[in-house]
Amino acid sequence: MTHRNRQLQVGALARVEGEGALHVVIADGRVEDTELRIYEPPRFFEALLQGRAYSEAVDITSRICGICPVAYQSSAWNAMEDLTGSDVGERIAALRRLLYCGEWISSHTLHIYLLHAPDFLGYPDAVSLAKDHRDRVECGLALKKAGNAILEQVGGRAIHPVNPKVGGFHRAPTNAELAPLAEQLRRAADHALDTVRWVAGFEFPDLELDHELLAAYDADRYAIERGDLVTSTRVSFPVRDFLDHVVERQVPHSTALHAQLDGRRYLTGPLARYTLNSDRLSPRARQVAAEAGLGPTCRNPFRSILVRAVEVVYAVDEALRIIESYERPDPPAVDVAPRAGVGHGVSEAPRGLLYHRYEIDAAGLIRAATIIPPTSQNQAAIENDLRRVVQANLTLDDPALTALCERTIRNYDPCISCSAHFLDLTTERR
Amino acid sequence: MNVVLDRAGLDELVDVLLADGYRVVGPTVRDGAIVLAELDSPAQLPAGWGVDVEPGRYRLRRRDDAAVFAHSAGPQSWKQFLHPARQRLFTDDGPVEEAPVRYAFLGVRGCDLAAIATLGTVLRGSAYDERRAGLLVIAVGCTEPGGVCFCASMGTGPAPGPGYDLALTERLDDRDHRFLVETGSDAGASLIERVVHRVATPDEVDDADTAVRAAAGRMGRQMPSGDLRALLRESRESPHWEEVAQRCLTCGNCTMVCPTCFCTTTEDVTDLTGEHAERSQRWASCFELDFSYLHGGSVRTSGASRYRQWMTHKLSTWYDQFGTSGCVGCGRCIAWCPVGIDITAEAAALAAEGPRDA
Amino acid sequence: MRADPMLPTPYRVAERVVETHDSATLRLEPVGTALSGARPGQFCMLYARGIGEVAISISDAQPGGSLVHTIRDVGAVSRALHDAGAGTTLGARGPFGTNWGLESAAGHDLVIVAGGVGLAPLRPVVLGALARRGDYGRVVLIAGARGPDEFLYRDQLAQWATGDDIEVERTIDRPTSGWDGPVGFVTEPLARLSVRPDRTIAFVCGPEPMMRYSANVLIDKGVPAGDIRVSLERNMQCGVALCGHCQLGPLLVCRDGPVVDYATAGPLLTVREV
Amino acid sequence: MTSLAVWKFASCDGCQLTLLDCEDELLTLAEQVTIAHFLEASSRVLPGPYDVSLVEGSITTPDDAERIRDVRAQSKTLITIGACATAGGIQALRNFGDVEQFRSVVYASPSYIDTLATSTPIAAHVPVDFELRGCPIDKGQLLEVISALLVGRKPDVPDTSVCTECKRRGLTCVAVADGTPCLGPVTHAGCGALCPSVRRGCYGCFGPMAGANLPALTGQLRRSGVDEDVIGRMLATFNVTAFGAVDDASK
Ligand SMILES: Cc1cc2nc3c(=O)[nH]c(=O)nc-3n(C[C@H](O)[C@H](O)[C@H](O)COP(=O)(O)OP(=O)(O)OC[C@H]3O[C@@H](n4cnc5c(N)ncnc54)[C@H](O)[C@@H]3O)c2cc1C
Ligand code: SF4
Ligand code: SF4
Ligand code: SF4
Repeated sequence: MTHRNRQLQVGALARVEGEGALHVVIADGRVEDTELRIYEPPRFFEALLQGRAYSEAVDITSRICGICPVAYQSSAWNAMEDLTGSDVGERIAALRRLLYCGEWISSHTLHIYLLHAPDFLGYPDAVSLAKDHRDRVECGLALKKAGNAILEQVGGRAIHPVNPKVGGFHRAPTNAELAPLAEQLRRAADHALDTVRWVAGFEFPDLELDHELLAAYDADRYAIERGDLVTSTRVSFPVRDFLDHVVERQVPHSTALHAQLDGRRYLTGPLARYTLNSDRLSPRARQVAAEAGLGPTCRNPFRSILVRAVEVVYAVDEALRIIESYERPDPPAVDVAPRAGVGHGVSEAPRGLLYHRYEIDAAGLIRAATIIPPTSQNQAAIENDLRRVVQANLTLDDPALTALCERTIRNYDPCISCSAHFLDLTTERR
Repeated sequence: MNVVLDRAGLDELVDVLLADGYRVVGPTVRDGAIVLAELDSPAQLPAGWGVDVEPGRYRLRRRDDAAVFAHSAGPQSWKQFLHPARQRLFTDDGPVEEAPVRYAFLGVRGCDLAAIATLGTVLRGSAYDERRAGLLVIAVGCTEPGGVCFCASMGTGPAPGPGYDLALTERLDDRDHRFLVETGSDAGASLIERVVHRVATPDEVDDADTAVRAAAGRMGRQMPSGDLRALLRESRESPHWEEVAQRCLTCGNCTMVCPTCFCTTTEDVTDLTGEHAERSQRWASCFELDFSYLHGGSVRTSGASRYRQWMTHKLSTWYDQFGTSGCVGCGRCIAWCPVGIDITAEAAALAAEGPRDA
Repeated sequence: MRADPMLPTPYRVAERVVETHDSATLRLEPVGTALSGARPGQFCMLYARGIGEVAISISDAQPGGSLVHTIRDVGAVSRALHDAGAGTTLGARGPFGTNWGLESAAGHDLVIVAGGVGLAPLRPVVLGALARRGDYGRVVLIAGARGPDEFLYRDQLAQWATGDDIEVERTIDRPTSGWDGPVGFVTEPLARLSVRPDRTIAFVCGPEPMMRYSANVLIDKGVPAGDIRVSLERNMQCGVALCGHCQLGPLLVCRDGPVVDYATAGPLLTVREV
Repeated sequence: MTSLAVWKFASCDGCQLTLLDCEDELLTLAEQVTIAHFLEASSRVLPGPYDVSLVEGSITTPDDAERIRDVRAQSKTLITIGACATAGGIQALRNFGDVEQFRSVVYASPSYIDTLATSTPIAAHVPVDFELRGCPIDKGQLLEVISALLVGRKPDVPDTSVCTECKRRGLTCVAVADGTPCLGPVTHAGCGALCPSVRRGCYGCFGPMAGANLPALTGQLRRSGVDEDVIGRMLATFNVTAFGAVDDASK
């Protein structure tokens, strides 16, 4: 076999959320093409939102992704409240942030333990990993469970929470109802710190990416459930200008749309958030990040698992802080009276920025909806990373190279359910 | 001898019960209704709250006084404590032993007191016996019947029948806020001795009696007179069931809120390993399609037959099975039916169809 | 402490006899204390650990504490019971309900009509009558099954058929090669039977329509409804009149049945969906 | 050992995620069954046939219509999990619209996208042995079905109204006490009455219960002042086809 012309085939990419394929063409020892091919069937959410009530977007868009439903819900209510200029007040906002922390903990931990760590340790899945490292996996599951406990207590359900709505919540939990969560989270904090230390011991291939970065920004805290936008070139803009900067286009090989930031390839997600906002992390998160060898920025996508682990520490800290200072909002929601116009909302889904835009008519019905999920924003970056990884590792044999490609993709925890969905790898070496 | 407690005396009574280790269950406001819940303090009583109740509609209302018992039946009944919605019966290790609980029920109305006795007859020989044995009952005479109440026509109220330890009648006027007390047991009598009270004046006793008696005339609903047991028995093939079935959701709410509906389904389950097996039971409803399931299909598939089963059981076949009416007239099934189906109106409709050849 | 009415008593399968392709008879021996006093017509709640519990009739009167039950596999629980091999531990509660009251039929002719697995609860009636043959007049058994291989207790039936103590009529639903006996539902031989209406007690068990038709045939012959005893079936969860599932109008079948005279049962079975 | 496969069609992944959300049971489960095909969780794929297949998602492409036949052929027991698989999901709203127009709303050049005009439940394509309802399914019910299957028990998954669960929890009915529109009386139980527990009306995640009396409920909604359009939208969500079928049958 020559290393100059090769053809690689991978049936289905595993341990990603959704379904897709990867196609790599190598000719004359050069990577000619890398395509992340998304074949998740489209579900036409933007179309089926037309004619629905403004209040329904929260429940409907949640169903785009079972992994990060709170992200969809948050971006939706942010957009609706942007349209009406509603202010839900600090108490409701805090409860929402608590809910979102639950999703970060649960979703990040899912990715770290069940989807990504097996790559670093050479196992096909977490169940096999547990055969040799049961304590480890149990620690991960306990951490994940703590995240889900927040989602269940505050949101009413871990997947597609029922309690949140535009304006706030249907019912706000009492202090007594939140108390057991704090107990569980204090134990989870130890698990979260352990996770960082454990992951820090993994071996990370070298790769330094040069994409533009985009993340939400909040002057007072590490942005999660809302924020303005900031880029690595220190351009900042309000959410309502999002579409002036980000343009989506369709590519032939994918049912997901690809996005560009001011005409350039860019990245959102943990690396972008960390690099742009790490100074806003909690002291404990910053400290453990430093211990784990992370500087104030991180541009190696293989280290994203580490950044996620640090974000979990932060989310646990935040959740505890919020519960400790919780004051039950009464009423649990503010009235949001719809009016005709356009509203924009973003939030930081575990995998990156999630943008919603709605055009509402005078009756409060949605006339048009645009949703830009993180994976379509990141797709160009992922393809670019792949190209560089393959180019740098042409000496590897096909199985090893294929595995490395899959790993590269998993760095992004690409949520194909969101973008449309994922993976099946074909590599052609010509 | 009749005595009187004031509001502070009532609070003291609750505190004494709590201090004695009773789990005091009484009315309190939660999530838009007056529910029955364990009270940590007499301050949780629904002072100043009333309710407006109609078929399929219940609303909390602020009163212009501070009465604590001036409301009619809410979404739950006492059966949730004596006959819980879910009970574990046994595991591989044998029967599930229940730590004995001493409940003190505060604010039991005549209808509900009758229901506790009715359930006692049905569930004799089950764990209900023990739960009931340790029970202390503080009943209340009803002076403020609700829009769907009809205990007077079922003979269970408004004055509570036997079976209580203490019975209170709440009176509020320009002078004071007082509770006329009747004792029904030695336990009740010795409780009263431990709280501040005074002797009731004859006027006060009269006033309380009159108020309770007057309540009988202010019931929002009334069962048609006549032999309901025979009426239902003879109405098995009435076309009226089909008519009710058009409206009935077969949702089962009426049975779940009914203070005497006792039916349960057993669940035998194992865990994933199959190494642990256990049995529990949960409230069932004759409106559930599977309730009458026999191999090959359910006996009662139509909504009409299920509604007929329910109403006939309450008003007629209960006599055959347990010697009394299964309906005590609390009105819960009417209030909490989402479409407001009214058992008294359906009984009247059947009666109006006139005599049939049995 | 009150004995828990829902707690099964352990029994071990001592013997399992295959009856038909989907039915088997189990002889159960108590592991510890035995349930006592089982009478023909009554039933036990048999428990397959972790799978569930169902009502199964007493199908043989046994001295001592052992129980004999014939089970037809129709669903998850009955399958687990049916499949239980010798040595398996099962649970049993009971015996529950009314019985056939065979003694009270002394001095009468007995007409026993069984459809399918309905023969199981009736076998002890036959055995009881044979044991005290002199107490009864004519004894007739009409047993129906879907096919020749679907009869329970085939050897016993054949043996009874050869003697003079009992008249046995077997009928199958549809003609089958190798079967030269009567074909048709049990109501056909029953209709041909000449009975002394005032001196006959009938015992009927089988699918509900079969019991209705049989009772009607007997009533047409002048047998009073009160002298026709049927065994009823309703969904049963507890067996002890606590769960409410087995209601049939005024009856709690587990307590007031399963054996009920047709004067009581008739009006309930002829109205739809009671 | 029983082999378990998990398959995905058009869906949000939430139902299969429910399996991974069984934090306390996941490792035990992995000891009781061989997880033979579960792409979201494992890159190890064992060949069929499979004893039990859990199928998530609806059929929306010609390829998927083929693939589900293949899955059926390889599976002894096929269990559909969730509203997408049992009723077509929220994406079945397209069945009532113009899919060409849908495509053009989402994609500038719709010709790239190969999609059917309908989103259909699995049972419309192949026989299904058991259906687990919900958007998403309930974790407890999922474990119950798997545990029951492993020992040969009938799963305890009652097909009654959400109201029965609501009442067993001792909740106050939001329809009666708050005047909130609630689909509980016609909706299949299973969630444990989540919405009423947060004082919200049930929005029908589990689809219609057996014998749901839809006209009686819509009548009640109308009488309490809910607009016809709103009623239409209440029923047109994750189980739009299933509620639609009940509605049609009642006409
Ligand atoms: C008094 C009485 C005596 C019986 N005697 C016998 C007997 O001797 N031999 C025999 O094979 N069968 C007998 N049966 C019928 C037997 O109980 C059912 O076949 C059995 O319950 C089916 O349960 P399953 O779980 O296998 O089936 P499924 O169809 O899966 O039933 C599920 C559940 O429904 C209920 N159920 C279903 N069918 C019946 C039924 N026919 N009767 C009562 N409950 C039912 C049970 O709770 C059962 O667990 C008797 C029934 C009764 C009421
Ligand atoms: S009315 Fe129905 S649920 Fe209530 S006790 Fe009777 S049979 Fe049981
Ligand atoms: S009568 Fe009312 S509460 Fe009862 S089942 Fe019918 S609709 Fe539900
Ligand atoms: S709140 Fe909804 S689910 Fe609960 S009882 Fe009322 S109608 Fe039924």
